[in-house]
Amino acid sequence: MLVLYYIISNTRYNQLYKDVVIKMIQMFNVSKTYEGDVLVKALDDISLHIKKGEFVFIVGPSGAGKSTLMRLMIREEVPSKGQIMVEGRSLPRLRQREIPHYRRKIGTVFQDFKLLMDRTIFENVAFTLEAIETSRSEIKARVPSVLELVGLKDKMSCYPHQLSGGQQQRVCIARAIVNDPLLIIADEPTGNLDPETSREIMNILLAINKRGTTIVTATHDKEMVDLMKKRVIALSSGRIVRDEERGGY
Amino acid sequence: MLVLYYIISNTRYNQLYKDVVIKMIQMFNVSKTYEGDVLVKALDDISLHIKKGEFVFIVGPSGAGKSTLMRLMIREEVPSKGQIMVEGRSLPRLRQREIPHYRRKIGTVFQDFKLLMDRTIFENVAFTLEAIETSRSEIKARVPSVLELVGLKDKMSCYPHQLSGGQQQRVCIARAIVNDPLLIIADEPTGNLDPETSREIMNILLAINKRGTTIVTATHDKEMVDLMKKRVIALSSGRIVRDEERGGY
Amino acid sequence: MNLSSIQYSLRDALRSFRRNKFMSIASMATVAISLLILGSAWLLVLNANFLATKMESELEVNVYLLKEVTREQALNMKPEFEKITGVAEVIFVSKEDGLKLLEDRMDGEGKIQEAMADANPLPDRYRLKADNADLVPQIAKDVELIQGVESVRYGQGMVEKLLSFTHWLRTAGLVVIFAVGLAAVFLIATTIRLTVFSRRREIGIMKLVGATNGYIRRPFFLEGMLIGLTGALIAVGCLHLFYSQLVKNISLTVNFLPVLTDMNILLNIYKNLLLMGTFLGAVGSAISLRRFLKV
Amino acid sequence: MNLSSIQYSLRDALRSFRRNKFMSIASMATVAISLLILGSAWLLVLNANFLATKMESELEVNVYLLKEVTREQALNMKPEFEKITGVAEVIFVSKEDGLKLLEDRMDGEGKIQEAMADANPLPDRYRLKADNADLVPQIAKDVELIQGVESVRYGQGMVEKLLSFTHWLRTAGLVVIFAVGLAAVFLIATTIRLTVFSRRREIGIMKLVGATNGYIRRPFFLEGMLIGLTGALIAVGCLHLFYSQLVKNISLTVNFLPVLTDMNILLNIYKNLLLMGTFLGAVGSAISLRRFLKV
Ligand SMILES: Nc1ncnc2c1ncn2[C@@H]1O[C@H](COP(=O)(O)OP(=O)(O)OP(=O)(O)O)[C@@H](O)[C@H]1O
Ligand SMILES: Nc1ncnc2c1ncn2[C@@H]1O[C@H](COP(=O)(O)OP(=O)(O)OP(=O)(O)O)[C@@H](O)[C@H]1O
Ligand SMILES: [Mg+2]
Ligand SMILES: [Mg+2]
Repeated sequence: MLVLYYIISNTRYNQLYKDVVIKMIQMFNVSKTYEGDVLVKALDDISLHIKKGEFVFIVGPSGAGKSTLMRLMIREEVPSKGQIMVEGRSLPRLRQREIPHYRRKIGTVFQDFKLLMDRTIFENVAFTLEAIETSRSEIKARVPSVLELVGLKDKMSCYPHQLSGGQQQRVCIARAIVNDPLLIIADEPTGNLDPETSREIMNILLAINKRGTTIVTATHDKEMVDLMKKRVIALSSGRIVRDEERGGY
Repeated sequence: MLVLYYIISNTRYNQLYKDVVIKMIQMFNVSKTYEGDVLVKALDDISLHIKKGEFVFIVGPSGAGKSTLMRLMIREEVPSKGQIMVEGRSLPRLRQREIPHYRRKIGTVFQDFKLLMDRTIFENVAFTLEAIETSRSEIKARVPSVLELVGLKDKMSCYPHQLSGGQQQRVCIARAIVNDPLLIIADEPTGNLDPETSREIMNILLAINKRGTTIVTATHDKEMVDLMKKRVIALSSGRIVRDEERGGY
Repeated sequence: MNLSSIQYSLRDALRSFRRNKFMSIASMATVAISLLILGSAWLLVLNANFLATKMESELEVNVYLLKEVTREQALNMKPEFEKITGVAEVIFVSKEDGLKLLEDRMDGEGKIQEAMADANPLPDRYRLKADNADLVPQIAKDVELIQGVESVRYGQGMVEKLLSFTHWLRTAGLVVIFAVGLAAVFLIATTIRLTVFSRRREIGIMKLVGATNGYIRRPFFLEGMLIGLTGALIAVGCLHLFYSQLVKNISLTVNFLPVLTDMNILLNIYKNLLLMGTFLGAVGSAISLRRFLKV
Repeated sequence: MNLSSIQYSLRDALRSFRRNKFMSIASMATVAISLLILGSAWLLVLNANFLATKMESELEVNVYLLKEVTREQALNMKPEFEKITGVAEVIFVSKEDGLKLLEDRMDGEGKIQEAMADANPLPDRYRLKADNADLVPQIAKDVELIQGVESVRYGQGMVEKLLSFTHWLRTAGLVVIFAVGLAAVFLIATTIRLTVFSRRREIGIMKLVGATNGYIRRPFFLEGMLIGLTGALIAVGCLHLFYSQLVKNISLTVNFLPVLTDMNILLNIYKNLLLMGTFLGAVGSAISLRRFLKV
């Protein structure tokens, strides 16, 4: 946990503590339709508000629209209808060149990991830091400590294809938290992990959340959701069917 | 379930019923070391026997060697040491040209799905059937029925990237069961599925197993394992730490 | 391999062509351009050869007879020249004709014919044409032995130069065709390998779900063939267009320049280009696959 | 963009080159071969031009003087010819020299000099060389107006043919260079695009984790540059080797054939090839990236 302290002890967070009630994510009547041979209405008239510092689970059956919701939040997609704001800024209106800067403030765990296959684990995690021009020495300090946190310090010089599924997922988690984001979007971060490791990962997210970072997690892990007693938003066929503070799966 | 009947009602299975005690998979002191910058001992002196018609869960923490074990069974890898036999034939001794024919008798669900990205769902599932020269009409009958079984009949003409994570996983399951294999190797087949869908998939596997197919599944789903009361082999750091008939996670 | 499996392969090949459109078109264009370059080089070399042959065909041996030989004797010598191996044509030029030709050749430098009408210093002569320019020096030697011949001229020096040039040109032409052909093969093979390489993941998956090498290879083979053939067709089409434009242009501006227009030779080049494209596409694909089939 | 970011880009470029070795080497080889073809075509065209110029430089105007002009008057006319625009050199050929030259030219057809020693039918003449072959017909016209000139010969007909041929050759050379250049650009650009295309997945991921377009583009740009430059260096190396071999070969077998050996011209070609390779590699990468950066 000392390591965590190192990563997260950032003045930004102390400040955030004070205005934790401020809105982080706001969605107003958002719909998302994928065009194609058949139109797929992945999200249908979603409105929700997530406050700064919240920890939110998104649950729902396969194909309910959880990943789509998250793709909207990192502006990988834009809504077909409706408005989505993060920290008061409209995402659909973000200009092309502002998008990378927006995404840097978010840590994302992708459902399919999205690791760079021709880079080692170290390089994968370091990539985000390099992109924001972190100094070499800081990268050399930070990356190993996050990798230790997710239990992969000894795999640092491996390539993704040399890792097990769960190890790849943990690399993805390490990459998401390494640059100290304001918001973490994690799409099934424990899908490939055993219950023990899952719990460790959740504890890490919890610790980060305690320091003020907003966390939105899609998950199928019933046990975990029931245990954590956090806000749960349930989707089904693209609609919100349940939104409970301190809910269960 | 009518559909299932259609898929599985095969005389081969009736025959198998009689000699169900015969060994399906035998591993003798198998070790697997991945060469590279650092040697990784993924499996260490594994001996196990799986009988025809058994349903086996492989459990263990992330990186324990579950996927490696399965890769040996489909002869994606050969053991560094030891012998592995399936239906009495030595896999390491299989000649290059026999391998495809061996693999056709196995249905595999890969942890990372391994779908063909430039083919539709229908074409992905049909691929295995086409490779064994199934007639067009039979393919046209079988593929939609398996896809219906996994709840994806309406996504038949989509490409993998147009599907959610769980949907892709179900395509992979459909592909594994479509050609009526003798042995199903499923590497975390429900990692991206919600509990409800997971249960459905497990029921399908169970039904296939009831008709005589041997099933080996790696999983992290504690609840499922506890519920099913099947044989459980627990791995840790490449060694078998537990092997129980009717065990729990 | 039965009918349905061939049908599957064909369908897969066409499907893959459509779905990997960028790759397919890129490699098709590479095939087209490489073969176009090869075809152009080929035509250039053939035309250079053609020109060389034309130049050689204008070589001849001039045989000057002794002054003592009477006109009748001179005319009777013709069969002797015709007997010499390699002689294709024998033309008699009387000294009167010779003087006229000389004056024409001198083109206004003076009225030689008039001035020397009575004292014609020229001898009678024969002009011999050879079957093959290389034989000219030998013919000259043979002619020297004939009685009544005073001297033999065939542009000594110049002819050797010309012959060594045409020989050099032919060798250089072969080298060029060979080198450009190699380059074209390499370019096409590399592109085909790149397109196969970029699909190695798919190939690995196919193997893992039980497809035989043959089954995987066949659509690639067919697709490669399709790409190669289409690329070659485009190349041949463009080449034919360009070349006929060129021929037309030459006939309008420098019509004295001999150009190859023999349709059979052209068709032969086109046929070879088509074969080459198809073969390289198909076999290139099949060979490139090999390293990815070992899963 | 600060120092560390440039360092990162350089390191990434080198790393990617190493780790995507097959792709990198394939595209490097394509660059090399394309530029080699272009370079060869270029040298061929330049040499053809050089030959044409050489042939043109041998053109001259023969000016025959009237019989009535005395030797002294004849010699005094020289400045008049030198005044004419385009005349580079003026040489006087007396009728005695003319007769000797004629006999030499006739090469054994008879002892003209002896036969016509007293009745030399030739006039005195001047040979004029032109600055530029194209001016020859004009010079001939100007000369005709000068008093004492009987007639002017410069190989009428032949010269026009030669000039139209050399003009045609120069145009055709430009067309060839342009076409082969275009083909080379296309081949290189396509290969670079293929290599970038095959890494589109990586590019998408980089965007999703917050890299700016510039940050992603820079290593690709540098890698493209590296590939282009290395490929071009190989091409130039081979080209220089081949060409010097060729020059040596020509000097041994057909040494009368004029070849371009001016090092400055060669260096200029090499420089252009290097620039082209580097530019195409770098800019090709950057442009090919564009469509994948829109995530
Ligand atoms: N790019 C796309 N094109 C077309 N349809 C899509 C695309 N992406 C997703 N879909 C469809 O949108 C719906 C919602 O997908 P989404 O990925 O959001 O589901 P999910 O809730 O994340 O499911 P899972 O739990 O299986 O990951 C699905 O029906 C899916 O098929
Ligand atoms: N190709 C490879 N090269 C080197 N090491 C490898 C390779 N594949 C797997 N490993 C290593 O072997 C060990 C076992 O991996 P394996 O994939 O079998 O784990 P697993 O039990 O399937 O884990 P998970 O539950 O995370 O999927 C891991 O430490 C992994 O890093
Ligand atoms: Mg999802
Ligand atoms: Mg695994």
